[in-house]
Amino acid sequence: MIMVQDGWQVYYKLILMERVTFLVMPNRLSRLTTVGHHPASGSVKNGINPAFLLEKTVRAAMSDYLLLLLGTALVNNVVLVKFLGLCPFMGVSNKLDSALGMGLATTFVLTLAAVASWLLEHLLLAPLHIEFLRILAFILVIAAVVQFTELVMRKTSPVLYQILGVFLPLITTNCAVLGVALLNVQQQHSFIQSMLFGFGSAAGFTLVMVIFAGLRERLTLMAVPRLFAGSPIAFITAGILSLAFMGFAGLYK
Amino acid sequence: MMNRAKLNSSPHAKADSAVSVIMRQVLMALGPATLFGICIYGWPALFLFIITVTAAVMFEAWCLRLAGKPVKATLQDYSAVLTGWLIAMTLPPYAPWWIGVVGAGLAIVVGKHVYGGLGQNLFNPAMLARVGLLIAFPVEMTTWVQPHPWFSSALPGFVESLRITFIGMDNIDAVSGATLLGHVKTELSQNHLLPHSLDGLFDMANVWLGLMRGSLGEGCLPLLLVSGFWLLNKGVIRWYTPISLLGTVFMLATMFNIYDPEHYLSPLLHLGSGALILTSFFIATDYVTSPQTPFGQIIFGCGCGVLIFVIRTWGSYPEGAGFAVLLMNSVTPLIDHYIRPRIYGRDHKGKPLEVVD
Amino acid sequence: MLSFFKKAKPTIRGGVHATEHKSETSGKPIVYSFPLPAKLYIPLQQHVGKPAEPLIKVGDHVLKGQLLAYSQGAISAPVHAPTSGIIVDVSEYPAPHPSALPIRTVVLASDGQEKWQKFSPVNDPLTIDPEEISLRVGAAGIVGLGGATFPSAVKLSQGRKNKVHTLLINAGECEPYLTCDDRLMQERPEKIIDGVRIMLHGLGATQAIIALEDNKEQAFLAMQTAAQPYPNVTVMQVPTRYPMGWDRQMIRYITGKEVPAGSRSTDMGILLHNVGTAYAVHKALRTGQPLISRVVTISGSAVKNPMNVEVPIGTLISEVLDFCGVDLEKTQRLVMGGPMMGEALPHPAVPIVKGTSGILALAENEIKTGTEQACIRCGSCVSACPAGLLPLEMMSRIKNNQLDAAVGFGLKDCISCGSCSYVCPSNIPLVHYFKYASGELIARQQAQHKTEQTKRLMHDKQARLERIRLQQEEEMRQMQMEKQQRELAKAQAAEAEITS
Amino acid sequence: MIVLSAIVSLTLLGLVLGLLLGIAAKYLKVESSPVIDELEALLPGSQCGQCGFPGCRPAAEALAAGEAPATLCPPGGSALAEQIATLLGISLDLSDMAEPEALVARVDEDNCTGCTRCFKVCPTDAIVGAPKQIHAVVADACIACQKCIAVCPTECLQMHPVEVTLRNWRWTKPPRMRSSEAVC
Repeated sequence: MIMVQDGWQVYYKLILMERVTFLVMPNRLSRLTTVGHHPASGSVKNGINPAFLLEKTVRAAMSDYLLLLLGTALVNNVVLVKFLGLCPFMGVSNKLDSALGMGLATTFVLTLAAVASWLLEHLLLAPLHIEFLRILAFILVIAAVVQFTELVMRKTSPVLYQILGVFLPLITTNCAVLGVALLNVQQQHSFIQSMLFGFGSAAGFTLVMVIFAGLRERLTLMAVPRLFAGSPIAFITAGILSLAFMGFAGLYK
Repeated sequence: MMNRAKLNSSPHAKADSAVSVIMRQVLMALGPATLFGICIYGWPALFLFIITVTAAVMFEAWCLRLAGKPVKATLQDYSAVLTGWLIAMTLPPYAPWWIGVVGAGLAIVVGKHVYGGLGQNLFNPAMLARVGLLIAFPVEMTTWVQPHPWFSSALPGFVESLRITFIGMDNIDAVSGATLLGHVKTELSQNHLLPHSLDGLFDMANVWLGLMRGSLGEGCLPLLLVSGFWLLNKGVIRWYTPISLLGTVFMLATMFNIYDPEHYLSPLLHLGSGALILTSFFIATDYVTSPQTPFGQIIFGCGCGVLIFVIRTWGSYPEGAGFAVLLMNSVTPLIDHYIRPRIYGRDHKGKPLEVVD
Repeated sequence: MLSFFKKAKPTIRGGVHATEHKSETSGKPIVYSFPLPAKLYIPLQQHVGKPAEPLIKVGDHVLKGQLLAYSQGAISAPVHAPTSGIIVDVSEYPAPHPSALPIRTVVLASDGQEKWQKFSPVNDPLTIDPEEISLRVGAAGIVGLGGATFPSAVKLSQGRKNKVHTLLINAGECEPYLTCDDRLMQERPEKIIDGVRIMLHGLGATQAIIALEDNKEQAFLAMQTAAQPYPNVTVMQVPTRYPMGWDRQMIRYITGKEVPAGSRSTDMGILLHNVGTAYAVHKALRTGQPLISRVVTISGSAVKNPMNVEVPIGTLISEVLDFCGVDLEKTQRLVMGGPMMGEALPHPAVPIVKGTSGILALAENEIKTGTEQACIRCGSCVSACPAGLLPLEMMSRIKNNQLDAAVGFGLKDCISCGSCSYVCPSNIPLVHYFKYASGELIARQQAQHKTEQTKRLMHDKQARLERIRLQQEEEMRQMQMEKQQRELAKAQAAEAEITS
Repeated sequence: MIVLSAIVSLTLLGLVLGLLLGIAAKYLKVESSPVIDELEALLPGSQCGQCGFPGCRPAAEALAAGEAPATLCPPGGSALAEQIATLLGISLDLSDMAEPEALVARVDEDNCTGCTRCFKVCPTDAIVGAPKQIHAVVADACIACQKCIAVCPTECLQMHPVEVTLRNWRWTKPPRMRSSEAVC
């Protein structure tokens, strides 16, 4: 009796683990499912320790995740390497505070949008075979998330809301957001990978926004020739920054 | 006689310090290592050096003229000479003449005068030029030749040197090779493990004396170190950046070398190669593009160190010091924004201290 | 006794080693033979606080030491006649100030008699009521003679109220050129020590520390000998590093503790006084003489015979310069005070006041006005700032009209000591920027205040108009009602007439 | 079938998201923009109308809506413009903003008829006097709105620059570095 109970518990654990693993890493699924785990087969005694397996999977996944996160944030930086999201990058980087606010708002939107679009893709679009509506559906979700962010920000930080102005609703059309959602599908990321990819991209976006805002704040104090003052020098600086980020090339993928 | 119309604020005294004096001191400190580099690489190095410095000065004069600033007076601050000099120090000594000119143009025009001239630039002009050249002309910028001691016959003659600098080398593959770091990178990518892949090619003494392939000025480390410490002693630079930079690279290299000596270079070779000493004492200490406060400078140095190590070890550019410096230049405003000295009578956050009796 | 201080680790932050130029005057005795000027111009405000209110009229004859104007308000100081003579005028004359704008001044034509007023000095100031000491110091018109010119009596009373335990006598004299305190200490150490002891008694403090920079060896020895008999008076040396004489720097060095921003040193139980003030206190309490003269350092390379000279308050600077011989052609800048924090004067026809520690006629090779160049962010100013500020960051923000940002970098903690400008290799007038910004901030504050006042006034006016309108309406209504009533009554009367 | 499922699913998606947003909007409702209040507090409040708006509140509303430049208020000067720019997070070009010269109204006592018109219009009661008596201006309360100048029948009221004294003297800004001067 006790044996049987243990066996069932192990079975459930494995089922649970399978789900988790699917969420975590679809390509590792096959390795696990090949292990026989019928309660009656007594596979637990045959040396297959679920805890060990789980730990190993998670550990491998973790280092993958860390690399994914860093790689997305720095090496394949969404702004300076992929050249996505340039509109807010140039538009809201005048002041450090607003750049940080924009970065955080975009982080929120991007991560949420990446997650929501993954769910949408795998729970709605793929089962119904209507992937051709992907862009439409994604934009719908992104717009809703942005609207929500806007409502929250208006309530919590009216000054930031005022400062960000039109750039806040424009997150909807920030190509980084849609780009990341689409890249997630294209690169067949798992749920967690999608989330991390979204978050990493957003972190990279925020990092670059903040760095660039710092540079531009200093530029306002410099005696830039009139010919280059304002946007021209900002573009030149962005170019040099992109040049510097090329130093990360080859670190990941 | 007193000028009654003009209001002069205190102080009515002044220390004997001037921008040009500081710049001249740095130039003097660079002298020995440059001479050494020219000696071991021969005439082409001298030509390239002269061309680069002259081009830098010409570009500076042209930009000053365009900006309507006094040309002669401003040139006398020696900043353009210094920039050109530093670019020349980081170039492959047998690079063609136009590399020097393009580099000087990049540094002086794009790196400096577009921003408004001396003191206004966000990025180190010399490093900007170097990184720009490296990306635009990878072949010319990675053609390294073997140095030969003191006027030996192995060095090209005067006419031959003119050909090298102004027309180009014919037998590039025959004389050129990789730098230490480039070599390590290639060998590792072919799964040749470290201690063996270095055998007979790079020994420690040669690395430290600068008798190995490299850029013009990264040469003799003892000379660079002595000059660096002379600058420290003169108070021209402060120790925070160079020491933290070198310390970080040394520590990271030691850790990884102990962990896996077959894949990670020894710390002493790390310190001795890739113009690390030159970078830490002469480039990362650039006033304009590095932080103001001691703690900020330590962060800057550590950041440079980490980035240099990461880019060297895992990235595609083994000579990645320029990228590291540019990247840290870009975060300098942030460091200056967040790291500030503690104000008298206040804590680090700017709140007044508690009264202690 | 010194255990409180011994624990602390002395620290110096920032500062500069300025070229001293002290040897020109430090070896020469103070000159007392300055001829009495024919006219003295005595400004009614020579101190921080409210100006003094004159007691005399034009034409009055006054005696030397007689009260000319009494202090009004809590923070103020009286002004006395530096010599005997006749009041010629009480009106506006140029002030010893960079603007040389007019200030209310008493003009005294001396009669050459030097006839003193009678005083009633106390027999033993060390036994009288401490309150009496404050009163007498106040009545003698003594202010901080280091240049701050804060009324000393107010400081003494506040110190007593705050139960100060230590009296710190600032004899740092860290400004280059100035040696008047140095000479005073060399020549009259006993009198200074006596003044210190009187102040100690007046404060009720337990100990006095006299701190002087270690470049004044002679003065140190003289003071130490004079202080020998009194265990509660210590003379100590501090390193020579400008601005050591900044009170807070000195407190940090001696105690290892910092005075919190927005607090006073008295909150920590320490009161600072200048060494010259101690001498003036001695004079006021022992002889009853008010503060009517002071020792001034006249130096600078345009001065032929640099010296320390005792002059009556109100003497025109031009006369003192004539006395020492000055080459006006060579004089590039005329400075009142030290070269680091003193003010440049547009012309020498202004009087010497209580806070004048020195008059410097500086030549071009001393002020070294170089052409201003762009900031190369070398950070010299950051290392030199004793207050831990970022002068270059503040400057670049002020330059670009971002005053609030400059305040964020600590503009309000700037003491205008001049160390940053002194070391700047690009000749940027950093202190000028900070002075401009501080003045602008005060102006803005006043404008803000005025805006609020305007709003209140407008509100009041509108309320008043509204009240008047209501009142008028009320009156109209009443008038109408009365009219109606009258008509009603009339109608009723008519009706009654008809009916009757 | 696919078309149907596409239509239905997207419609449902839209409806659900709309509903969620509607609920969120209800919970996160904002009454009025506090920015306008903050702006109004910054403005002088003298309702002088020199900005072209009928008063300070409408000016604040226009500022918040981005319809007016931060430099709109002449009495506030560059200091106010800077504060507004900081609050709104916009960059500021002060070069076209003339620093207002500090002015104060003064009564020419020879010509004053004591008509009382000026002190009726003075918004801050800065003019004192009684009918048929010479009026005087309290300099501290005068805000230089110049309303009194317009109504004075004898032109005895005039604006004068505020006198510079030791009390209000200030250091001027160091002149811009003109390196072109340095040609030797």
